[in-house]
Amino acid sequence: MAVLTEEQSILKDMAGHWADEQSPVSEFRRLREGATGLQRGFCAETHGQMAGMGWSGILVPEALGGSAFGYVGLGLVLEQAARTLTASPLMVSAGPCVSAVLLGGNEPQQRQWLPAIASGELIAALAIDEGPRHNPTEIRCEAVACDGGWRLTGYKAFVMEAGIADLLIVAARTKEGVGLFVVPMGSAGVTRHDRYLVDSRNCADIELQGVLLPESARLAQMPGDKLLQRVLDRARAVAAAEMLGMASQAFSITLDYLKTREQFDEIIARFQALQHRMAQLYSEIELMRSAVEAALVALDDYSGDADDAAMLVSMAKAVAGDTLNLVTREMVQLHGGIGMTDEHDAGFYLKRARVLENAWGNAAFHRDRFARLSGY
Amino acid sequence: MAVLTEEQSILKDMAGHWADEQSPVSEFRRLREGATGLQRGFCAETHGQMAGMGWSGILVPEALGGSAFGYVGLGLVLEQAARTLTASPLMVSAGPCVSAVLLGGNEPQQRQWLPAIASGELIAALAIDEGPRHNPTEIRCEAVACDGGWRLTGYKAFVMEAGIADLLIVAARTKEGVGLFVVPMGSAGVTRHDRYLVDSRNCADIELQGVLLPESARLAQMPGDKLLQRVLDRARAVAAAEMLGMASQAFSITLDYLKTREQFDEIIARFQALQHRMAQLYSEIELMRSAVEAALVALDDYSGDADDAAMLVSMAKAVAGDTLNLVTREMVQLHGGIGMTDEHDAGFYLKRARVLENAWGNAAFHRDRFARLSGY
Amino acid sequence: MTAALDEKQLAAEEFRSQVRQWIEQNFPVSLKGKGNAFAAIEEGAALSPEAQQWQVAMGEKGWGVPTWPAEYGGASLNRQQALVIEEELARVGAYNPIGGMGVMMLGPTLLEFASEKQKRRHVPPICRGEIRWCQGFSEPGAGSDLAALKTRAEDCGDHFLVNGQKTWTSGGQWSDWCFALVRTDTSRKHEGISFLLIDMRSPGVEVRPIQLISGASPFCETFFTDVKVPKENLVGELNCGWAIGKRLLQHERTNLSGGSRRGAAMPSLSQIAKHYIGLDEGGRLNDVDLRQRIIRHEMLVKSFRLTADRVMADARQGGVATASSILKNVGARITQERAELTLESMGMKGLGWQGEGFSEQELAATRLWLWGKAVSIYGGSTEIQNNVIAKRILGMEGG
Amino acid sequence: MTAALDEKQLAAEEFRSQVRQWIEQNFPVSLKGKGNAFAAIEEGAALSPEAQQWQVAMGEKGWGVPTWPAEYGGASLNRQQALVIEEELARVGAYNPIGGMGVMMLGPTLLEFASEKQKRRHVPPICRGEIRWCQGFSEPGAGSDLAALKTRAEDCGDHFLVNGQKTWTSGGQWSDWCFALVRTDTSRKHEGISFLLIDMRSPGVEVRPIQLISGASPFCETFFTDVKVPKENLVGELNCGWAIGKRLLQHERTNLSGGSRRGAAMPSLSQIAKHYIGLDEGGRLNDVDLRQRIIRHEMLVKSFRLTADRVMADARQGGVATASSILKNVGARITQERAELTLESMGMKGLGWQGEGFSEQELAATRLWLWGKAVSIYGGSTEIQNNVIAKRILGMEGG
Repeated sequence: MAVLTEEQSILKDMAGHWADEQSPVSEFRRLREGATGLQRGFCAETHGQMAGMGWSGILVPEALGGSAFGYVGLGLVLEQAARTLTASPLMVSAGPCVSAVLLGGNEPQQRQWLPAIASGELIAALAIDEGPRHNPTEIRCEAVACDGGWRLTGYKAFVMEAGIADLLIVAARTKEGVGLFVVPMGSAGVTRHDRYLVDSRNCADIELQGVLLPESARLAQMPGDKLLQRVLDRARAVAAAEMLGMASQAFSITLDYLKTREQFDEIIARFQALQHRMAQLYSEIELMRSAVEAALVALDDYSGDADDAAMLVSMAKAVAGDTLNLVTREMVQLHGGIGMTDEHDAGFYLKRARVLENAWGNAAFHRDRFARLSGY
Repeated sequence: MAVLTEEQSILKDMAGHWADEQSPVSEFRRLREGATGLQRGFCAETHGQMAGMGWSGILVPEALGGSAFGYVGLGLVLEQAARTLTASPLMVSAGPCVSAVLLGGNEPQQRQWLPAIASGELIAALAIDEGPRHNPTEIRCEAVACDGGWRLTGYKAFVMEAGIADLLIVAARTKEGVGLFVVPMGSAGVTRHDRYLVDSRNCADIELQGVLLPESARLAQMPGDKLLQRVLDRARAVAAAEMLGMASQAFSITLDYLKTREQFDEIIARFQALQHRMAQLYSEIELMRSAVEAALVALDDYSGDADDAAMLVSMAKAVAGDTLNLVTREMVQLHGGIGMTDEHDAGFYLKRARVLENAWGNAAFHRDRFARLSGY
Repeated sequence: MTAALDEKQLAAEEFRSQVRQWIEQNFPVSLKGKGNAFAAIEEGAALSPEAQQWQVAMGEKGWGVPTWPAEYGGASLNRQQALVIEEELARVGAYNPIGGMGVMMLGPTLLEFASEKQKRRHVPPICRGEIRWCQGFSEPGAGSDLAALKTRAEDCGDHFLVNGQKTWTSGGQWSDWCFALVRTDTSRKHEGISFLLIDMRSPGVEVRPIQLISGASPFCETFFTDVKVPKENLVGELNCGWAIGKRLLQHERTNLSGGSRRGAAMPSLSQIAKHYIGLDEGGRLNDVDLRQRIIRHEMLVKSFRLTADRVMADARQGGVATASSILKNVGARITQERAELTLESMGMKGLGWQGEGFSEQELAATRLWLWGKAVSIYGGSTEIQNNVIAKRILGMEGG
Repeated sequence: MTAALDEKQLAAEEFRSQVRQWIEQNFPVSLKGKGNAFAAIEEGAALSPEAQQWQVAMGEKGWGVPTWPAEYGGASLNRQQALVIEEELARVGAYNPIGGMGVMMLGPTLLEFASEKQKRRHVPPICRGEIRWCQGFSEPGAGSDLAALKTRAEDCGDHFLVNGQKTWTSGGQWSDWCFALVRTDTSRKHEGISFLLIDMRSPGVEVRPIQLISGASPFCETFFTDVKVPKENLVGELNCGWAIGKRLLQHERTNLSGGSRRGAAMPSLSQIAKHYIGLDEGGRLNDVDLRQRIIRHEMLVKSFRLTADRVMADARQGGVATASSILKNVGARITQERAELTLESMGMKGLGWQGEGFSEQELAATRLWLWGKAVSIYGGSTEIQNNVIAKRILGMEGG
């Protein structure tokens, strides 16, 4: 982080200590053996602790029960928590779901939802995509106006944390474009289908069969597609922060291993070919850090020049995707056989990495978007 | 080369010995200081020697004064000659220009041109592109039928060996598509403009201002575009053979240097980071060799399944381009400072490499073509 | 000469039709299309009666290892004939049921180094697919640096007493025998190693499967505690096992590189990508970034196959065997690149672990992706192969 | 606190308007837009009268090196103020005429290590751009392994007698002075090196330009034959020159990495590519393969600039100086990648050597491409920087 304010430094240290002490990777391993089905990859206690420290309300204004630390603040916490693969829904609930209500909700809507999300009482999930590949320009889920309210019909696929969410932010096509709707999970017509992904985290598909919602369910303060794009950019930047935490930790673990493993009567960290690979990897992670931090800063500074922030976000997600992909591959390779075993943590980083790489657009998607925004 | 026939082995050895003895890189260096303008990069004596050994007629049938050794044979000779950067027009004259007359010419046309090209008496050049980037689908040079003959008007850019060519094979648009025409350099209306490229080899632009040609100038045995594509593929495969010779020689020179250069009281070939880079480079060159040889074999076996040969050629040119690019960059880098000096040969390989990479489609062009031919 | 050629051709055609006929008579149609790459990973499962029958038939014919000497259970055929068998099997969707480490590694090694008695005892069951062999080379402290192995084999007169721990014993839990490198002299490194055949049912052998990140457990840790191994199970001279082991690893590398034929039946990467992504109006894959990387990959695959063919042709003429290091590395790179690109094409569908919502192929893709991370590690890691290339082929000594 | 802030802001605005006014009054308009990167390579040319005048004006003001102490010819300004000057110069297309090795490398080193007398003598002319310095470090046998240098400086009482050969002396042919590393003790490697200032007009100094592959000759071989150098020209203690030299190289690396500002005026790579290639109907560059590589490159450039800013901000707070190795390597990679991609965009037009048919920019692109191959070699090659990163930052000792 370029230069942190004192408050940010404290936040970061706190999150780092907490992750090391309360949420080491062994916690995730334990969780993986435990909760199944729609509860998979969720630990109420961990969630409670994180909410207790105010992290579920980092984006929420103080007046609504949050701490208003902004995207840089949220990024710091999630980066630290992701270092140890903390399984927490905050990446979506406290991130883009809060953003959606903040950017698209009027005052009553904000008062209705944000305090409960900030306290951790409600968990929200973001339901945009309808297939295995990110494609926000092809939303087929439909919202039809009826009786002073809305009727939603459609299918949402691979919704992270949807199994344990109380609330969904759903993208649906209206006559005017694509709108975002707040859908309580208990609404009639909502069905969940468990998705067991390689990262053993929480994920589900959502079926919406004529779900009836009041007019107040619609977040309409910003015109349709625009709101969707803004919310997605926030989802991407926050995911990139988690990816940064994972990449730097995967690198550290690998570096430590190289310094202890002996072959040919020598610590293998002494082999020049490995030294040069690690040096390059280190440089890549430094570049990744700069890209991710710049995106978070741009979102905090956001004042209308949306394309500029959008470009930085696409760059961050693309660079984060490529770098994390490389780091996790090298992590397994440089560990050799032990890295292939389930007993070792390397596999966890590898598996979770690919899910985050895919979330809300992979590197290829964001390279294309970056170029389009640049006019080529 | 997979398995050579005895004749091919002899041809290869002969070319290799000749290049080492009669045409070492120092000959090219000497030539660079000498001939200028339209004569740049041409040595009549070298050309005479090569023609004397029958290499200008390798593709030509025996009945017409050639040796009919095919593309594999021509590739073997040019690979060896290119190892030492022999400046010779045979890559175009004895390659695709002969192909054009062979594939597109009727018997009288073949008798008219091939014996003279085979003997080295006539040098031919291939004039297809009209701008700095390969673009065979946009030929604007026009051929209009008139008085039982043709009238050509247009501009051809960066025609290799055109400065010293006696004959041009020109692609021009007719009513039926794109045709190939044999244009003697002395024809009225033909003007040459010298192009001084980084490789110090022969190159010129050609202006065609209402050049009048007899009907017999048109190579019409194969319909227009098809002939052009076939001829281009032969130009590409033969260029790839030269690139193969350059890459393997650049690699050898570098390997030898690493085995003699000392730093930190050690032969730098002993540094593991360099060892691994050289190992990878070596593997890349092996793959390149397979790709190039397969394309040449496919052209010799050519029996109608043109797409298959076309795919192998595009693959060869793409792989050759990428590999030679990498090898020449590594050549300079691994030589360190000395590789940056004009006194050293590394720069020659680097400069010539980029010209050949660009010739008749760079790697990007051929990747695209390969995929289109594969249906994606 | 033309006459001789014609005769040769006639004989070849005759041979092909015999093979075709035999396969038609013996291959159970129900097995058509079985025996893919993934099944090879999970070898634990018992054979169906049809599969059993097919194995016996091929074993009796010696066609599982057609080029091996007939006296030891092969068919003494030449390479061209072996290729004909391969082609005819592929033609009807049949597979070669004789495989495993015995065929790929131990058999050729025994034929080269073992005594007549050892060959007669151990090679025929390999040819019939009756005995499963596993490899006891790696140890926790001896991976890339294999010669650092510590498992002791103490000379006790008529037998060796083996103590120690091996790891990455492939298929240890379902193997009958193990070929192992053991230490018979602690005073020297490479020159203190012997090559020993160990019956896995001997008292004191204990096997613990290792669970991999892919969820499968194709490898084991194997513990030897006072295991008695008869002296007759020593292959080659005492303390001369290193050379035998190295030679065996060369066979492993050649096999691991995937050769040129395997996987020909798999859909191409571009087909998979087209299925999941579709084409744009211009006829290009609707993800140009991925498309360009797929093109590079498909060119790499094609160049690799051509190179493998070239190496094989060279080898027939006595060319460099060290090319196996290049093939091993490029083969590993291709396997892993293909898996990553497949996953990327499938999006979230390529990341399923189990349960509904994923096709069998999709779930298999995920597992293969994870499993594939091993191919650049086992059989001599990519790093080790690079050392070999640099030192043995390029002569960059030292380091 | 708010009041203090306001006051600070007022002072800053006042400063900016003074700077702006002074530049307007002193910068010759005819020089607008001059002083680009390529000119810096060919420093041999004589200055025009306007350029001379501008140099004198900036030199007197001390604004060429605004943060250096005023007593030695700088302006004792802080970084914010220096940035203001930079910005105001850029605003009107003016350049900083004070540069070269004296400013980039020797000045900071002298300020840190030299005696008061040496500083008073050598720093002010650097600030005024009066003296051109060259670097005498590398030797034919001492490139990456710089400490292997052999040029002897023999102690002869009141002077050293210097004998030996340096190479890669940048701008040796048009330099007035040379800062050199010389051997003053042959019995030890690093501890036998001293840092010496040598007047290039001394008898016995001979300079031979080295022609590079780009055609330019910005470097020389420099031969020293019985050159007398007064003892007062020794910087630091005898045999303690290695630490000084290393420190100087750190300044070099930081400068060579290109920093975040330079090159901002150059057209972006995507603009160049658009000019030569155009867009397709979908609005994408009409060469998707190249497009995807350009995107990666532009992201790399942006990430690099952000990283350079971050490192600078860190450094202000006393962060790691070793980051310079990362910046040096990534900066070199960017320079070379940009040059290659520029050439590829231009097709054959990017491969012109001279003569008609090429624009000035096209010919410059070719030369810059060739010249750029040096940036990963000089100032500590990429390989050496990787060693530094691995050992000093990552603690992977040994090897």
